[in-house]
Amino acid sequence: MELLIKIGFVLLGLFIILNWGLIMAGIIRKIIARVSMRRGIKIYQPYINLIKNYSIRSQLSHGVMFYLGPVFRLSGGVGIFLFMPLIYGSEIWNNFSFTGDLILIAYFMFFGMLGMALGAGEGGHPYSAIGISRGLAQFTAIEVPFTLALLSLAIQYKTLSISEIVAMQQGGIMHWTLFTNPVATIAAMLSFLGAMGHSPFNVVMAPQENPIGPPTEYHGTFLGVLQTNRAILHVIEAVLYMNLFFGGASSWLELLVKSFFVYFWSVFVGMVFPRFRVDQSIPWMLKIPMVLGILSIVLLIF
Amino acid sequence: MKYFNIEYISMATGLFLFLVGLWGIISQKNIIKIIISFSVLDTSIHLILVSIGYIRNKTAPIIDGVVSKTDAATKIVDPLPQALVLTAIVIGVGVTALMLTYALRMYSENKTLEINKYKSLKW
Amino acid sequence: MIRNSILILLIAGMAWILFQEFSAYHGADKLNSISEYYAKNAPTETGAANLVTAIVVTYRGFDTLGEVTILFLTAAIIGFMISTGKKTDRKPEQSNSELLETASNVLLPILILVGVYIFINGHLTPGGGFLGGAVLASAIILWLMSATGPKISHALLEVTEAFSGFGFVILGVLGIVLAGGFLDNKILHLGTFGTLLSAGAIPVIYSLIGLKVGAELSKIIIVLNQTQGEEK
Amino acid sequence: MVNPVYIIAVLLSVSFLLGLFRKPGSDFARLAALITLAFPAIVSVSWLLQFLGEPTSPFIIYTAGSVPPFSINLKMGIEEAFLTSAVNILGFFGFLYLYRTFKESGVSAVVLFLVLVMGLNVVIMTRDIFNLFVFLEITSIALIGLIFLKKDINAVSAGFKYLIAVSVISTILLLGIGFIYYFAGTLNIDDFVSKNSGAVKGMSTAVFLVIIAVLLELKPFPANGWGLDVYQSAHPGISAMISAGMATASLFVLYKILPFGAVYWMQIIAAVGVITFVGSNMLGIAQKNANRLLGYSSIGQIGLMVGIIGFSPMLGKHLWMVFFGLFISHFLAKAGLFWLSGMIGKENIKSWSVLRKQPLLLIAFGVFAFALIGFPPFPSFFGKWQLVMDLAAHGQFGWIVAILLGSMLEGVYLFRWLGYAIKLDVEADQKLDLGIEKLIPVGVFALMLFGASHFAIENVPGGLTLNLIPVYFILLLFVLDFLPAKIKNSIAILGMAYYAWLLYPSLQDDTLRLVFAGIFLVGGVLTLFAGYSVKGKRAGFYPFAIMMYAGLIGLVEAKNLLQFFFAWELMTLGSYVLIIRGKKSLVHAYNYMLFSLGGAYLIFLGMALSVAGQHGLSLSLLNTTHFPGWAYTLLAIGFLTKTAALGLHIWLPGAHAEAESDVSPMVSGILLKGGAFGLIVLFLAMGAEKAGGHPLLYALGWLGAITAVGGNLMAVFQEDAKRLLAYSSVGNLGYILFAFAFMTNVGWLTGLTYSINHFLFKTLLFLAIGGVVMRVKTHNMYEMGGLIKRMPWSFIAVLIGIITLAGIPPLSGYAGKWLFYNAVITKGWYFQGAMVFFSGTIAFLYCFKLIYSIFLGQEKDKFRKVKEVPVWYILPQFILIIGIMVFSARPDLVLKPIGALLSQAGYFPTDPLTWENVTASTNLGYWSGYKIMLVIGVMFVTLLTWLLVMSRKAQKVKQFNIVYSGERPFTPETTHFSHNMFAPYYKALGFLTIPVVTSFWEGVNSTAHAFADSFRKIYSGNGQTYIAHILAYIIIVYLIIF
Repeated sequence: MELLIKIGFVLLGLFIILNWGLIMAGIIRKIIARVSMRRGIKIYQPYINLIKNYSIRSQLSHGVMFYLGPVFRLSGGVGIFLFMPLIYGSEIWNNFSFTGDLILIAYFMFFGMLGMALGAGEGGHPYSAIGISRGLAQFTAIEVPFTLALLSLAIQYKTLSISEIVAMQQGGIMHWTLFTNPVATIAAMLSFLGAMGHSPFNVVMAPQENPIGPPTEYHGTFLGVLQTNRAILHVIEAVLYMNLFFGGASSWLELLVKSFFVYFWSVFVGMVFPRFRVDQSIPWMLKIPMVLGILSIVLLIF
Repeated sequence: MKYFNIEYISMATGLFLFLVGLWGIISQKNIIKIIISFSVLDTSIHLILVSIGYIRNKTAPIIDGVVSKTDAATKIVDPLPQALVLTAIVIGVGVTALMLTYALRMYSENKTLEINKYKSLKW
Repeated sequence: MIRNSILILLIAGMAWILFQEFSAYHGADKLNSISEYYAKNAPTETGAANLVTAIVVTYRGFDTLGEVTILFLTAAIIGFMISTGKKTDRKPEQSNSELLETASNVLLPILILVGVYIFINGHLTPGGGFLGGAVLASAIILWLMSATGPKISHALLEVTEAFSGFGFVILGVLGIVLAGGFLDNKILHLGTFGTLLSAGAIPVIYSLIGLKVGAELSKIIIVLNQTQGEEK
Repeated sequence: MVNPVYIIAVLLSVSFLLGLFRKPGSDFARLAALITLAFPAIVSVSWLLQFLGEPTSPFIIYTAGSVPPFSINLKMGIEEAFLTSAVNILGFFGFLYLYRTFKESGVSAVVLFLVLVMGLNVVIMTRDIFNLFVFLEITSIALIGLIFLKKDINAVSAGFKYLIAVSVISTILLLGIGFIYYFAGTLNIDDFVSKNSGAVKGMSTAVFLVIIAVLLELKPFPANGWGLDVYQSAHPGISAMISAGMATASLFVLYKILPFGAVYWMQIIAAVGVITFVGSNMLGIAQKNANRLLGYSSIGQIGLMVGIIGFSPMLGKHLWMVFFGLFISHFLAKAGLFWLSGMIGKENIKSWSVLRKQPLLLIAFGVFAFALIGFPPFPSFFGKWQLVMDLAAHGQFGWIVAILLGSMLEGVYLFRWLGYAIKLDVEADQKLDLGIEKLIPVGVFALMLFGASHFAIENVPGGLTLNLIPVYFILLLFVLDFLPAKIKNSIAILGMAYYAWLLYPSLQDDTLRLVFAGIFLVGGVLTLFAGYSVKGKRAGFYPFAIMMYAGLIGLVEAKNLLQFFFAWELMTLGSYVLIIRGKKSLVHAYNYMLFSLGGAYLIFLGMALSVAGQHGLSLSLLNTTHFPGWAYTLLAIGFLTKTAALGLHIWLPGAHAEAESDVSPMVSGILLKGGAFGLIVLFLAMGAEKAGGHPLLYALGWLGAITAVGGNLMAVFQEDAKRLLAYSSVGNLGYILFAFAFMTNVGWLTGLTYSINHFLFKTLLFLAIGGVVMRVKTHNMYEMGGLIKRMPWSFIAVLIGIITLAGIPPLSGYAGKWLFYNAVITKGWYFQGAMVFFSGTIAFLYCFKLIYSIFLGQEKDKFRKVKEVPVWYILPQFILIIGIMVFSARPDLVLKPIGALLSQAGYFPTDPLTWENVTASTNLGYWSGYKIMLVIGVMFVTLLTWLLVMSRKAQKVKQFNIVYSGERPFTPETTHFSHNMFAPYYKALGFLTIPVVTSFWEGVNSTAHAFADSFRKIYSGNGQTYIAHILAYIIIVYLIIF
């Protein structure tokens, strides 16, 4: 019985996150447009897209894996959501985080990527493969500073459980990792830029492939699924960083606000900086952010 | 001056001949000369063995008018080395003959007796 | 030049080693224990007046067997190697001088006689099988050089060679069967000391050795002789 | 008992009488000689049997009815009985081998041969030093005569050189004998020893002359050019007599006269021997002429035995066991090899490939080669083992190193040679000379090696503790090799299953070993299943497959060092032959063997170090060793050659990639764990917790991390599917090494989880990819593509495999990752940890490349017809998948008991990992494989159904129905983005994959060869130079001694 209740709350949480993701996407697009002197889309445009895609009739499939790709992708997003504690101190809003800790989430991110990669792969479009190869290549580098930051946290808090990490940041803004362990935070936030796939790390979805890459192979319902996932994923990744570095959230409002600003950080940088090529972005990631990550650990050991 | 006793002289000669033989073997290029040097070497050994067996002013180890069964022990030189020399000589003869035969074969094959012309096998 | 100096160095080194021996060598003034034993007991044990013979044929008879074998081997190898050349029944290039012809006719029997005498008396007088054999062989040489008289029959040589050697071994084995061990000469009665028919099997063995040596040497000579004229 | 003197009498009288049958090619003479030669063999063997029966005092043969020292006497003790038996048997078969040759050569050669055998007998038996001289002369002369069996000028000139050299040597010997008589007044060896007056100056020089002469007869390096020339040019049948027979006699002579010298002579003789062993083998590696190479090898081996005689004070009562082991192997193997070369009749070792026309001969060659190197179960293995152990007990580590170096060099050329024989294609014009009279000796000697092995096992200390059941099973499979593959496969599977069933009770409560036993046996059975898809006989596959598995399981069972090393070598041998079966495997198998050999010798040395100064052989000696630093380092490096740590890894990719489809999983998924297990044994011996801060462990940790990154990075840039997997194995073994180096409870759990996972997914992947490769006949991934439609099952297998490999939840790979983090953080190796994590993300790249390039993307026209891989490949794959699933859902089943064992058995007392039912938790974090799986499963299904609902009628489209900016691609090749997929990544990080290691090892190799090639120029071929060598050698040794 209480399992059903639990599931009910989880679905509710998912629904909130999804909507917030869509709205936030709208807002961000609006901001971007305004910054570049355009009028931009309506805030609710993402909803329209979503509905339109789900209701498109014609759907083409290149095969089983192609069909399963989006499922994997969405499972990735939803999965991370499921393993993520949302609201500090509330039993009901920490989803299934009891099944695993930070490491689980860190590695479950691969799940969706893999599925997407395979699906797009069976699509048979060379540019899909190109995009994927770039994405993966870049990802390996992006993960390094993030991991170092995680280790640094683990040393700092002697735990890998997100809820406990959040718990330890309670009691005033000065307890946030942002201030207790700034170096690690910076390293992590730099890798966050990569994780969100905005400029300068968006060569994966770069325009010259974009119109003919996966999003066009996948259309209709498939695209809808992918958009759903993107909405969820962006928010939940922001939530992850919020939990780790910005004291988590003790209420939905706090969560929404914090996640917005965390997410906005990537957009902000993206607006300012031009795009990296893969062979530029990897060395960059392995320079400043990695050094910072190492530094954060060194500082903690000695 | 003991070194002028016969056994020293023969021993010294033997050893000297030994060196002569060796020198010949490693320095002479002609196979026949090498073989000759070898028989010099061989002979030197015989000489050495004999002088090893020699005992000052004693006679040949044969029981006859001079030496009687009873006082043989005091009158004769050591018979054993002589027996050895006998064997050694025969062996030397055999080996020398063998060398000559080989030389013969080698000559009939390559028409030369220069040892350093036979270097087809090496390394 | 360098080569020679190296060789000189080597010889010098050997000289140094040999000098150690020479410096340690100081003649001898009495028999050592073993030879003394021979001097005392050999005559009675073997019945041979010639101690060297006693040693060569009995005490160290095994060595003698070995050296006979070596001669035999040499002969065999030479035959083996030369026989691959063409078999020329030798024709004298030029007819020999009158002198040689007659001299050999006279000398041949005497030489043979001397040879046989030497090895039959090996146990009494200096000499023995090997000297006797050598003399026999020299007779053969003479025979070859002066192409008079009947040709040497290879068959005879080979039979002599084979059976003299065989006999030697058999006598040795008889030693085990009848007497104290391999090559023991007491298989025959020692007889009275100093007479011809004494010293047990020694005269017999020495005669066999003599024949064997003679046969082997002459064989070597004959074979080598065949190659004459090939090289020209 | 027949009086041994009859041997001489009979041989002599017959050879005298044979002089009567001069007519060339008279069959009677040959037949008579053959029968005659049987007689001495029978006599000496009967003596040997009697002595073995009940040890009686030796039988003395007096001559001339008088007693020594006055007359010559012979002795027939157990040593003489053994050696004369060897010589006479060799005589008989050697004659048989030459039977047809003697027909042309005529009776003289026959006589020479008889006399030769006779002489050897006397040389062995006589106790009189002058008599010794006489009969040494006889044997030499007889040999020189026999050299002329081959009438070409080379043989003749070689014979002449030999003759001169031997004559000079024997003159020196005679000189020595003369002075010995002068100073000691006797010629009888025993008499001399009893009243040894070595004090006198001249005396010692005289003794020196005798001993050096005998040593020179044994052709010490480098004064042995004359011997080499004869080995090369003589008729192989005669070379066999020289190498086996003559050496036997001379060695025993050395042994007899040894008591003459003072004790410190032993050192010199040992030095002479070992230097010869190393030097001769060193020069051998540059040699291409078969007979001359055999010459080098013979001289080396004889040198080793001289060394053993020199070591006799240290060997004590083991002397004869050690000598027997090495001697009999050399004796049988070298004779056999010379005979083989006679049947091949070509000079270059490359032309030995002709042996493939006659598989039995090839096997014989293999047997001889392995026996020479000293692989189990051959006697030389035990000989070397005991030798090294005893040397170690006396702290003679320098000698041990030298001996192992020599053996290594020997391996360099022997395995190159064996490889040529197995792999090179047969030259057209070539044929084998297969007379029955030639086949019999080779066969008999090969078989006798096995008999000798049995004898050696019984006599080596600890030999009886060896578990020989698997060995017999292997032999059985050799016998059954004529059966069709399917039957043999079933036999093998049943055998292994039965053995597992036998073994289980003994390991039940030792979970650590049980895991590895499971990997080896279960894995073995699974991989063997694939063998059912092979048609035909598959000759020679099963014995070696089983040999490998027997070795692996032997490692697990091993209770003492001998068992462990025995198993280790067995494993190496089997895997080598398995690997070399691959089409292009010649060079790779060679590299594998060289690295394994080097590793094995390092392990050997390490064991010797750890045993030194202790009693027994038990594994626990590693724990109490007096030289921990060295021993552990050597052992560790040794094991790392098998786990292919970076720097020692270059053999792996080729070996695993080019192996047959079902061999790759064996050698990659399973064999590598042998090395891992070795490390476990080592680390446990190092004393668990207290070794925590060990610098070696720290270094190994870093090495593991670097290996992980390097291996995975190199895998990313491969186009060859199997190479990619091979490099990934390098990386994964890096993880494992890293994890075990933690020396903490969690660390070891991590290591074990990695091991189990790597076994599961790498076997799975190699089976799947191997199957695909077998179907599409290419290794290049970019030539494949779109195969998912043709091989859906393989696709699923690979998908599961890579998910596990990448450590993505919910599959068991994640278990490893999670444990890994706990281990890293508790241990505090953060940076190494970060590196390993980095390598994990890199693994993700090649995982994608693998599955995408092969199964997804554009299907090629030429592969539209290929079928799914055979069911015998699919079946084990899915068993493995089930394994993965179970292990993912219930890791506690395995990890809980192991964790308990590690803590209770006192290895790692603190066990931070706690389980409540399926949830594992440390004070850092927690994870519940079962629940994760549940959540993800439910979610996945829900979303799938949702998508199915949303898009009910998705229509399948054609291959090229893709948006392509208004154009459509024309060929799949141009549309399949796969070749050089990660070019930008290479631009970024490629500099890390420059093959410095490879070039380093190539440098080592070429240097060694260059050195050998230049140094062997001292054998100028000039007879006089050789004499000069001899004199120089005498002088130098003299100066060293005095």
